[in-house]
Amino acid sequence: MDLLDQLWNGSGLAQMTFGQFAMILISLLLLYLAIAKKFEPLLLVTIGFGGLLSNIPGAEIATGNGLLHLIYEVGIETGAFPLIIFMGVGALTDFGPLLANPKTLLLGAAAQFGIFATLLGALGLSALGVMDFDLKQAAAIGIIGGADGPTAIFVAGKLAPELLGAIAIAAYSYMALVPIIQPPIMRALTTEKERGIVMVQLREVSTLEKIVFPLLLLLLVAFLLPSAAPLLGMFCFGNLMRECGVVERLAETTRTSLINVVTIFLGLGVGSKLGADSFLTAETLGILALGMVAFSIGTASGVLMAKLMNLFSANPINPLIGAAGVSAVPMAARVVNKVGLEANSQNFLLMHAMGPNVAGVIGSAVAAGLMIMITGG
Amino acid sequence: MDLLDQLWNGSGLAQMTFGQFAMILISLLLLYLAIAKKFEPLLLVTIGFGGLLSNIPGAEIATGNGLLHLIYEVGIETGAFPLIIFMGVGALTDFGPLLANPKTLLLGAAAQFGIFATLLGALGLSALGVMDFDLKQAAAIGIIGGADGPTAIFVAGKLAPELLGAIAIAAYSYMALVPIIQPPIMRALTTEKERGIVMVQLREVSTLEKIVFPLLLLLLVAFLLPSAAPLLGMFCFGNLMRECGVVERLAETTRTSLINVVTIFLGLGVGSKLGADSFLTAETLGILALGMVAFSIGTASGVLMAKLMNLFSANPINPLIGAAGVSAVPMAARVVNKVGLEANSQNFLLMHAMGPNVAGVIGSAVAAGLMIMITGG
Amino acid sequence: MDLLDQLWNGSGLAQMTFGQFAMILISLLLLYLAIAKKFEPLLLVTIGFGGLLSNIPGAEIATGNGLLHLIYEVGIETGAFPLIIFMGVGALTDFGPLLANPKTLLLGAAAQFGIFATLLGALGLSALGVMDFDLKQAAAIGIIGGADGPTAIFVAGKLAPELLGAIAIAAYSYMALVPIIQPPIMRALTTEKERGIVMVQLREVSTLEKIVFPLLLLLLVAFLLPSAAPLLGMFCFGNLMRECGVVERLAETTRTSLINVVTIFLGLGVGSKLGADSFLTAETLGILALGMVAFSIGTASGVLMAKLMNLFSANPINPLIGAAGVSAVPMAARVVNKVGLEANSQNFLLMHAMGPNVAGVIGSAVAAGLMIMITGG
Amino acid sequence: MGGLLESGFELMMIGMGTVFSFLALLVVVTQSMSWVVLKFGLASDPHVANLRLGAADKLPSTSKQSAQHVAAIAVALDTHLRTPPL
Amino acid sequence: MGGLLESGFELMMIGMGTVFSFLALLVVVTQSMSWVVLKFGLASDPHVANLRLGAADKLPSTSKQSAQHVAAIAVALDTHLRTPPL
Amino acid sequence: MGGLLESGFELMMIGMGTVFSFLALLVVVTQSMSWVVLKFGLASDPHVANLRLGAADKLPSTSKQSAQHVAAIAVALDTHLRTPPL
Ligand code: NA
Ligand code: NA
Ligand code: NA
Repeated sequence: MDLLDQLWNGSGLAQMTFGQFAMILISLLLLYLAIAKKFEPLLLVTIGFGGLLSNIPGAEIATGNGLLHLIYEVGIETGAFPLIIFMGVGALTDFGPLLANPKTLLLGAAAQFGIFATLLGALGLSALGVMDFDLKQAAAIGIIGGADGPTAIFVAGKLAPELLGAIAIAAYSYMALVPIIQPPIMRALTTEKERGIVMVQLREVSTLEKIVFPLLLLLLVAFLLPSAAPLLGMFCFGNLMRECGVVERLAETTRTSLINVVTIFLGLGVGSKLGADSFLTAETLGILALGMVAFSIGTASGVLMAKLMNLFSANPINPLIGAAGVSAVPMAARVVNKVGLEANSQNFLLMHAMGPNVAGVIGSAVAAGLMIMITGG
Repeated sequence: MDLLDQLWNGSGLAQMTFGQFAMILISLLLLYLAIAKKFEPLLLVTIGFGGLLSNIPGAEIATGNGLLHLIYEVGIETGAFPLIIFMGVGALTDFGPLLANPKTLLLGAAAQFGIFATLLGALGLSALGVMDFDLKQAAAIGIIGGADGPTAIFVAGKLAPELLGAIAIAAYSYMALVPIIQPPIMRALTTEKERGIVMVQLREVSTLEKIVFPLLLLLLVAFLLPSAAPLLGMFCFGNLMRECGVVERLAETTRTSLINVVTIFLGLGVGSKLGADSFLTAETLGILALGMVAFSIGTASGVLMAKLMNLFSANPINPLIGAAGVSAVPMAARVVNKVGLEANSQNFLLMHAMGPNVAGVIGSAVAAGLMIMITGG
Repeated sequence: MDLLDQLWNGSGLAQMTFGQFAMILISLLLLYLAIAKKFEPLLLVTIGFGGLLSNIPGAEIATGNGLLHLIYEVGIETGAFPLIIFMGVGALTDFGPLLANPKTLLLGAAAQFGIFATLLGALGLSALGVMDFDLKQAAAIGIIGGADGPTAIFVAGKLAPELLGAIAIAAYSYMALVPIIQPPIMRALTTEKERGIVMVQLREVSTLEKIVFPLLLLLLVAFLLPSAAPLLGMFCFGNLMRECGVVERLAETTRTSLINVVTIFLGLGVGSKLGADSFLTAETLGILALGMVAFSIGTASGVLMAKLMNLFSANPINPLIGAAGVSAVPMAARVVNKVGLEANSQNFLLMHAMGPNVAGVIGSAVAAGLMIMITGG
Repeated sequence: MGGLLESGFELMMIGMGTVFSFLALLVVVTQSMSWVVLKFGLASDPHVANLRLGAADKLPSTSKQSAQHVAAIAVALDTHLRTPPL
Repeated sequence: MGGLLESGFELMMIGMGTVFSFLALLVVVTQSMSWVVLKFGLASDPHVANLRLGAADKLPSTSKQSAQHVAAIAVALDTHLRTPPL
Repeated sequence: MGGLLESGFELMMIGMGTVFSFLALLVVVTQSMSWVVLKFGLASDPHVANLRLGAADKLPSTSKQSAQHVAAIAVALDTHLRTPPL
């Protein structure tokens, strides 16, 4: 019968490619890691499910007028969703620890070395003929080392949308793996005694300082590096709403309903880039490998910078907090706290690590702005 | 004076057609039923008010660049709003009762007979020359029998947008009338003794089962009926967010702010299809009549299926719960509970009816996917 | 080195114009007034920050595919955001005091004289050759006198988008200055004895009256002035959701998450019109001056109308409440309360002022509809 | 120039006339509505309250059912009622 | 006309067949899944609870740290945990 | 190939230079800001608190008004204040 034929031809069994089947397994793996292992669940549940939907043959959810493709066009291609998330993160971020000890900004700077080393690595692989990344693609891959999801997605959307799926997966996977990737590096580069350093308690920071800081940061961006203004502008806007005390209802919605809704759609939109055709390539393997390198170099750079600063600092700095400079907020700061407690069970580094942690967000946004300006995003 | 003329010519009194006047009365009636009689108020308040706005002459709210028309284009023509609502419903749905007694899925299958009988009825009326529905239109009308608003709107938007207003009104009106339509049919097809059957208590369902179920359902859809993937995919996504336990903040927003906002705009967008020109036609009467038939047949099929299953089942099934298979969540399950209590005042069927109730959602989404695939949506 | 050149050329220092620098200072001033002085913070924080972002040279946030420009196109050019805000305001408005004393609607009518006098003033300045406003622009400027932000933005978006930034800034600035602008006018036009008039307590208003009122208002609009239907329709819809009692979850979301999200984006979108090129013009000064005139005349008209009504009214009306007729909800009502307490420390006028206060919202929406219809928006 | 001022003046007259007429009519209509509501006792609190009784309140209540049963059903219903209709 | 009715009838047959087959298969698959979960004790409450243990729960707990310290860290963590990961 | 690597190396130099310069400048600017705030006592808690006083707090308070009145006005204001400005 005609209709039965049509039914069979329309079924997944008749249409599914091996690539789609593999991607369904990979998506299920992401969901497993997110749910059973708590790997960045807010993003990996949504991205993973988006990946599932995108690989259902014939459903056309991630192409044409399919919902996920529309979400991608509206929210990611325009850059709107990562920027709104950044606003929400701003409304969630407390700059207090950073303001109490501004020098930790330098740790956030050092950790960005992971970004540029990875960029160079990607170009090196291309020079060797192993991969074939151009400058824009290499820059987008490097930003994985920034350990900020929205920054990575924003940059990839501008510079290398064809790699967006792989870059997002790499970024969130390694952010989830921070508790596994970072500790060995941190231990290798420090002595037990250094890890046991107790830092002086942070001072109280006034409300006025917290209100002025996001404006100062934005003005500096405006005068020196305007290409970082979309990312850092929305971040500062969210933070100003949080701190200024007169728009609490807006700040509250920004850090709850709004960021939640956009996270759902961002995840689905990124998931729409997990189609077998574009994801199952050698480039993806290269990106995953390079991303791991980026995280490791960033961690090492942060720790080494802290040791360097310690040579000149009146108040001792525990070099572990340098590792938080990669960002991966708040996981990296928690890892610092944990490793610190191993060396000295009375040494709570969490608050001290929060400074470099948010500094890393600023640092990678600065690097992102620069990349976009120079490679012409 | 010129301006006075312009004022008069621009007034509603000068421009209103009889059709618009009639539609304003119908919209007010919908609002009355929603507010005073509690007929599906979440939808009938918003649709009714959208209908009011759409029939204000010269205001052009539901055409061109008018807000309601933009809402329609952005959210309904694309299918986005019904799909997001489905995600929200997923985040609200507890599959526990269904998992405790999976056989009740068959009741949700049987009740979909209302859909196909109505499709045949619509084509029959056309064959007789009473109406003039083509296959796509007949399929869209049939889905009213699925007793799921978002499914009906999604299918109508794909297959017969010109009938969307009438189909949505019919679907929600009959869902509201479930307490009136279903009981006589349920009583006619069962004996007092059957209605008094007490079912064995449902077992506890583990969290893991609840997490795996939406994934299983989606995989089955992917392999067998991809055309149902948009609807069931979003439904399963919402449910997974609900059950997986690691993205509670996303699930919470999905089932509150997000579903509420989209419900408001979905209602207004559907209301934009209540313009007199498109609504006041013979087709609308036909659709209303066919919708009633669909509900009745679906109810009867569910009850009869339950009686049939009882012949083979170890544990007795109260045939009333078959009526919940049409979906109309949660009203139909409540009606089952009420009719059951009439026969046996100690017989609480609510939980038992929730299985077929959500099975009906799955069943009509499957039917919808099939219709869209075969009639080429 | 090439890259260093590129870095310098891309910097704000190299690119910033004097106008942009001036606008950054103005934006910071708006933020200062909003945060330190509580001038309409919900709008001035968001608009001010939008202004900052829009004047960062080379960032292109407010042009082309920049986020703020996209927000402007999607939400303000279409009129969607002001209308959604109006829906939210409807969901926040209690018509009880107005229903208890409907005659205060006339105070809301009288205060709209500020709108039309300002329109005439704008045309007068053009006739004198001081400014160069056409009829549409003059109408848009006049609406500042309506003291309703969303109405002013909606009308400006339709009639004079090139003036939107200046009009919005003027509207919100003067709404913020209501406690400074209004009291002298109120005192000048009333005697101490008049200001001390104690009004009879308002009666309780039934739920049914509150449900029917928004529908009555909408029907009157539909029959008499359809061009006011978008604004008043959404306002009535929000209010019906609030009062009808059956869609509380929708009303709650409308007056919290939804209005908050849209307020943020409305503010940023308006801020995108604060680019130096379009804002730093003589027209802006003219608009600011005319806006002040509009507020003053509106206040005076309301007070005088109240005195006039007092000649015919059985129950005495405190003429101060006429000043609340400009709307500027809820600030103007609070100012009335404050000035009233100065004259009679036992005289709480707040509830009495809320009637004309919301009447002013209706009045200016009616005026807005008329303007749009006649000047062909 | 004069023409512009003139049409501005005309617009002012028509405008204020319209605003006043509209709101004056609204006064009358509102007062009439309230009169009807109060006259026919439609606003009596019990009635209004009734108007707000939802389906949930019409659930069966038989004298024999144990408190336990009632509690069980209440929990079930509560969970269930959170689901907005599809 | 007849053709339309005929294809409608065919669609009904195929449609009900598909719906029934699909849901019947779902019954089997679901029952199998539950059987596996229950058989292998995957649903034991401790296990399920374990499954839900977040990173926060794995934080170090040394016997020497004072209650004060624990409280301080708890407050800091709580504030911090509100930040969703970037 | 070599050209690509070279421009990558250049980008790395410029990039790390920019990131470090920018954040180092931010350190200086932030420390200066904090110094000014603390030096001129702008951060004193009363002041900061003042900064946050809203219009509502400036409402009249006369010694004669009865507690009842105050309560009534508080309720009214509270209801009213929920309305964000138009
Ligand atoms: Na970073
Ligand atoms: Na159904
Ligand atoms: Na007004």
